[in-house]
Amino acid sequence: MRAVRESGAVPNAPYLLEIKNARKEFPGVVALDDVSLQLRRGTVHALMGENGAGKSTLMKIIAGIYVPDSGTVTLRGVPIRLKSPLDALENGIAMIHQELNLMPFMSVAENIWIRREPLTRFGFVDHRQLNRQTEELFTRLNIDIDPEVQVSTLSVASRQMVEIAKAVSYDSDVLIMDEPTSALTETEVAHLFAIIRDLRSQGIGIIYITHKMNELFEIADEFSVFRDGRYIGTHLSTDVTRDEIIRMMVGREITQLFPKEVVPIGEVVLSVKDLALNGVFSDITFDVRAGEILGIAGLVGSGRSNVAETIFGVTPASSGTISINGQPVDISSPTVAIQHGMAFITEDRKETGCLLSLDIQENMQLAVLQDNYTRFGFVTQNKLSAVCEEMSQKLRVKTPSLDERVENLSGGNQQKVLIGRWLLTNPKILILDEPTRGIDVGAKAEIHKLVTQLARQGVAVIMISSELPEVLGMSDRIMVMHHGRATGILDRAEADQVKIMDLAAR
Amino acid sequence: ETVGVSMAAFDDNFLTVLRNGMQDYAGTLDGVELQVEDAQGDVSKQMSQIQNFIASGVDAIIINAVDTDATAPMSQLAADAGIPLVYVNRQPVNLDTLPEKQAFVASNEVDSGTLETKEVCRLLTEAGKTEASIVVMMGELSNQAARQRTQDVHDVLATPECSFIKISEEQTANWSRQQGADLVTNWLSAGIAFDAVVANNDEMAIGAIQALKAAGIAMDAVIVGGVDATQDALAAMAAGDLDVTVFQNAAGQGSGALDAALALARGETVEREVWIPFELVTPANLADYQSKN
Amino acid sequence: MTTTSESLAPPRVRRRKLPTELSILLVLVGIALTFELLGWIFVGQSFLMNQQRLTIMILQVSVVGIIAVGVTQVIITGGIDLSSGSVVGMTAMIAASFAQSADWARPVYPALVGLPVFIPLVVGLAIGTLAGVINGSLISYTKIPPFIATLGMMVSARGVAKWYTKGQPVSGLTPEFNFIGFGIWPVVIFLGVALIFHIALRYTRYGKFTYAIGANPQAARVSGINIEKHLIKVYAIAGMLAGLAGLVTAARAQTAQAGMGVMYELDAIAAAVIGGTSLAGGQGRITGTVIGTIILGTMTSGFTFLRIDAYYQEIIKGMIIVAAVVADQYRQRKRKKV
Amino acid sequence: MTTTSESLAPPRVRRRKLPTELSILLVLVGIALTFELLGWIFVGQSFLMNQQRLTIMILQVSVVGIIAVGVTQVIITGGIDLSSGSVVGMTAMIAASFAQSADWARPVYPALVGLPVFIPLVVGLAIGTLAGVINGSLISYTKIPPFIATLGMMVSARGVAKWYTKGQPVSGLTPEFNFIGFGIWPVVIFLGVALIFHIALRYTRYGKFTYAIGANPQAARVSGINIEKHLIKVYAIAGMLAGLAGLVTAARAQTAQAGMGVMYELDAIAAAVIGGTSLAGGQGRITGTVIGTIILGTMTSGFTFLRIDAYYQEIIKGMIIVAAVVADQYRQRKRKKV
Ligand SMILES: Nc1ncnc2c1ncn2[C@@H]1O[C@H](COP(=O)(O)OP(=O)(O)OP(=O)(O)O)[C@@H](O)[C@H]1O
Ligand SMILES: Nc1ncnc2c1ncn2[C@@H]1O[C@H](COP(=O)(O)OP(=O)(O)OP(=O)(O)O)[C@@H](O)[C@H]1O
Ligand SMILES: [Mg+2]
Ligand SMILES: [Mg+2]
Repeated sequence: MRAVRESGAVPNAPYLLEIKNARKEFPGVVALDDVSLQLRRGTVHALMGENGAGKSTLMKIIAGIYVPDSGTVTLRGVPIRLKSPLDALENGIAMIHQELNLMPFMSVAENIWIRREPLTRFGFVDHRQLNRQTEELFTRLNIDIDPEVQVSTLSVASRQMVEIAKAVSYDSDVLIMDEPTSALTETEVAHLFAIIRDLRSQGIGIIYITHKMNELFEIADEFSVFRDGRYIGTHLSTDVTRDEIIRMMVGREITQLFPKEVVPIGEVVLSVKDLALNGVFSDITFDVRAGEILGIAGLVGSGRSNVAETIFGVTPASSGTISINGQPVDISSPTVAIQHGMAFITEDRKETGCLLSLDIQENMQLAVLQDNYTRFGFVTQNKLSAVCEEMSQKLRVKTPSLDERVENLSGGNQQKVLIGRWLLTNPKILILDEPTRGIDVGAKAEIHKLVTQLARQGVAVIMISSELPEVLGMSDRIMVMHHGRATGILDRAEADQVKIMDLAAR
Repeated sequence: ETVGVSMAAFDDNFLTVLRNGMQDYAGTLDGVELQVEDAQGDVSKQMSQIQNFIASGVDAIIINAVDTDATAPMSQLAADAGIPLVYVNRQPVNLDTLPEKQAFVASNEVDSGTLETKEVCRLLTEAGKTEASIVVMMGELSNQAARQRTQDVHDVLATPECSFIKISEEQTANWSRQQGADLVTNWLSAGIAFDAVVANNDEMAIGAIQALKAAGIAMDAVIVGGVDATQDALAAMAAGDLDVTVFQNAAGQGSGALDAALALARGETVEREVWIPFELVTPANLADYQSKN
Repeated sequence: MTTTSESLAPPRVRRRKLPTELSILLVLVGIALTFELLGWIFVGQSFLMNQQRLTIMILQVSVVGIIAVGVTQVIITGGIDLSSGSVVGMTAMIAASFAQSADWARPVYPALVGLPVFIPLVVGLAIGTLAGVINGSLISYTKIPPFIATLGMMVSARGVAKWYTKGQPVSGLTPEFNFIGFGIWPVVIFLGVALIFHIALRYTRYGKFTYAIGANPQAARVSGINIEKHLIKVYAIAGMLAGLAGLVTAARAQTAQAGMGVMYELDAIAAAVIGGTSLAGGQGRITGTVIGTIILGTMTSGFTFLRIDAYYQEIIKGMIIVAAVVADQYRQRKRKKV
Repeated sequence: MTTTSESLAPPRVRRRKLPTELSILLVLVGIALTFELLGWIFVGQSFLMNQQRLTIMILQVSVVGIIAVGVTQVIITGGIDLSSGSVVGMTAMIAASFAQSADWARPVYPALVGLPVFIPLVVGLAIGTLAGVINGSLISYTKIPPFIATLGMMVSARGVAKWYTKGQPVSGLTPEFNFIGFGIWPVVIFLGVALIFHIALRYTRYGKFTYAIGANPQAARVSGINIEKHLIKVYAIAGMLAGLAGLVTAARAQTAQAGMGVMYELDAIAAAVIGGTSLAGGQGRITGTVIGTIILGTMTSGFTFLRIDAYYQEIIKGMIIVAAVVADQYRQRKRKKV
């Protein structure tokens, strides 16, 4: 079922894919308003825009997931009407979704080739061939993941790589990548870029969504900017500076991206000694002081998230001690951690963060219901509404109202809601695991400013990030991990990319 | 006239015959309309059905009680609304204190199990046994008839002439043929030997027969007894498999109840208790019953 | 957002959304009006203009309704409670055995007759709660699926009900005990319980935690909620309400029987789901459940009213349950997000 | 961004995992050995060394097993099928009415007696399939929860079963028809069906789609799977198997009754869940379901063998169901990742 013709127009295509005057409305939100976009063969076209600008929505239209309220899609000069993802796939359009979309209890190979499994003569799935062709694909893409393991056992980054491999395996003409690098560290990003360059040279058109400026300059040929569901403009990426793009995106200047302030460092607040979790990590020792930001860097799967989870009591340690203000404490569950003034923004917002079926306020107030905001078990609704409203204004959550279900928010805005949840607790110790994942530049600056402010107020901060510039820009000290061990702790003054990568690969 | 009927259950073979007897009879009467409801074995549902009947303004109500201990509030509801009420088949606990315009039509459950067990006892005696063991298959434990019929077995075996019989097993198969068959197979596999099967109803007795046959046991070696004289049971008896069953005149109860209800609705007086006797069925008198239930 | 540099997010309009129950309420109204219309056509009577019928419509489902209030909370946490019907039978039997009057011939405990009415009431609620605590503890601490834990309780509790008096009904209850099942008392209890838990779910921390656990248990745990403890609470409440339902059932029938409450769990779950509670957890409201319950009652009364043959009643009932939810879904259909 | 050919994931360990069914198989063995032991102590007999008992242990649950094979597939898609027990009753009634022998006194269709045996068989399978297709279509196209769609079918199909002959049983079936319920045929049918769908689930696209939809419907959809069409297939198969179960039940009892199959759906779901199928969807295997089914059968036989009082049987059965799953869970417990 190749491109369904809508009219008798003669294919005479300067563009591989063209969207004209697309409009999409959700109840209460105009996600896209009169948007157009052109994609050429053999180019990487980046989409830029704040959280909620409508990028994902537009891509979902192209991938056959949403039907636009109005507007046309033209593929290879032929107007087409995509009614389902299958339509899109059969027309040579594949997409990597912003949120991971894998079947957790199936193997990597089964996930990649679902619906296209090789069959034996008798119509049964040929598992040997299935695994073989996955190996081949992985070899081509230089990915090292066992095709036979269940996806549920993979780390987020590995899952992201599986998604990438799956999208590539369709051998499509148009490949859409919606923030494919938000869960990746620099090594994999470099790796992904190698893949992209290869695909580009084969004449494939790639639409690439990212919030990371440096990626734009590195990989994109041209880019389009969106703001509030409207199309702002398209430029060659060699023509503009980063500040100009930011201005196009947010409609105002953003002064400083990593507004690190030197603040007086206080007493040791959190002290971790010989912390270990059987078979996952061991020998983790570090201190964090009031006002200090401790960055944790490392490759994917190096165990950074596990350390954070253990400190917060999600997976209690098998040995070692955690002390707060000099007192050894037994953090046996998150409840205990919260009682000791900790807050923890987890890395996987879908799995451990959002209450998707509930509204923004219900999500934001969750961690503070334990204490201040209840009387005789009754929730003091007005007080809570006020603080949640204030927090979401501060974080620039883009939504018509706090009654909106979190499910309907764009990814970045969901992240902001989660950050808001934990900032409301007024923590003494703040643990951030990939806090700016999927967040636009404006909001990122905002979050960095907030973190700095908190540090100034004497909060001890632990920040895990796969974005080296962020770790370097924000941290007072950086702990680097490799295979479940700390390979070194660097001071702000001595740290740079090379040293970190060196320790991370050791 | 409209008569509301609440049956304890629709998927019970015996009650189906009763219900159909009542409906067929109503068909022969001019201007009598029946509204038959299925209480699905639920007391509360039955009470609600009565209230729904009252709200719809029926002329009389016939109840086949799910729980015979729960009839007092039902009588109360009907009496308050001034609507005549007839209990059928199952004896209400408040029989002696039934309000005006209420009656009871049934057979006496004490007889059913007694007739069955006595006949089994007679057959065993006739076979010259001086010691015999039987297995008892009970209906649903929460059901009054199951308890009464089981009690009857015990009572008969307590009499001197039948005291040579011992009960080796007593289990429930929930009135069901399938469960009956499985139960007997489980017994046989446990090496339990018995001379007779005394079942609370025919369905379980047929299940027992099927299991015995499947195990290769000759049917003249074991006496099997049931209650109800359903078509399937009579066929089994004709085939020489079932030895005893007890005929309960279902259709007679049904029409009797309807007559009583209509009479009460017309302001006539009716006996408070109308008894329709149980009758023992054996291969000897089988022919008399084959066209009945 | 053209120029101003300091423009924050656009001003919020606190949209007062129409409650989702509205749509299922419309379904209820639709069903009732259909009966009304058919009534005039076929029976020549009004369906609704009948005090007695309006009462029985709710009265006959109030026991299911009481259970459904508890079951709704369990479902909101993402669980299920199959044991409620059996717990009704079990508590009815046990509580009734402490409520027998002195002049009954064969009491279960001859030494314990004519006790003050609060004793059977407390016993009933305690037994229900205990069953719930067992359910909740199994689910919380052994991590077995709620389906299995409550299925086990369903089978065992029914066994206890039958074993308790070897299947004999427990009758001859004191008038004080029977009073709670008298007249429209069951309706009052049902609506009272619904009101209490409506408030609890919407305005208390208990409610917020219940929704949070259902929406995303992992997130709830990371946010400091003690899921284990909370689940035990929720199942305990569901058990207590099933116990209460057992008391009301026994009082209404003035006897307790081991078979009481069979299949009520399904009716209760159906009422909750018809009322908009999602079996996936995280969504649902007591008001919806109340409406769902009344839909079930309206159907039963409507069938008798229209003198629909019992054989057809079930067939039609199944269809209406489906149609009600389809209609509701259709009205609520938002543009679907993949 | 130094090197490119850096290995990304941690070094892989090729773990050949033991199948998860192993743990539930151990539970089955444990239960059987317990009965064996108790047998020697209290009855002075072996529980297992008895051909007849081993047969009945499976025979008595083979109908539930046939249903459970279909229900397992439904549950893997993340759905549920409450209608299977009622569909058993409905198909038993209707199919049996085409299987009556010429010498039966009161056949349902006097003109249609002594038909060749394939007619009732085809009728039975067709009716079951039809019920399944209706379930699946409702779920796919109206988006109502599977619980409601199949609950509606459960109520309606039972209604049809009762209405079909106004509650009269359908007896006097031809010997050819009865043959499929004779001896260990039900066991053969059960295990045959299990084998077929074990292969279908593991080695065909049908199976992959079934797991994919249950594991993550969004992912399945964006991968181009037509979820609607596939769900209809799965429910149709479940319906067909329920129809087959109805045929076997009627043949085994040599009669059809409207009340056949009541509560079988719960036993079937229990068998699947005990066997490791997750109600959340995406996980489960037919082998596990077969073991789960046999656990149920072993229990029933074991109770009779040990001569446990009927009143205690249910109480204990509930506890064993829970204990079996707890034991399984305990053995399988992996480090929990929040
Ligand atoms: N299913 C939906 N229902 C209601 N509103 C929606 C839905 N999907 C998206 N929206 C809204 O549409 C707008 C655009 O969302 P979209 O996901 O396209 O943003 P985005 O540009 O991809 O943002 P991000 O960078 O955060 O991923 C947002 O305001 C979002 O809240
Ligand atoms: N519960 C668990 N049991 C066993 N292994 C686990 C568990 N959780 C994580 N792991 C493994 O431990 C390693 C470290 O994972 P972790 O998520 O902490 O890494 P990370 O450095 O944060 O990387 P990422 O960027 O993927 O989050 C990974 O290989 C992961 O597969
Ligand atoms: Mg997006
Ligand atoms: Mg991590």
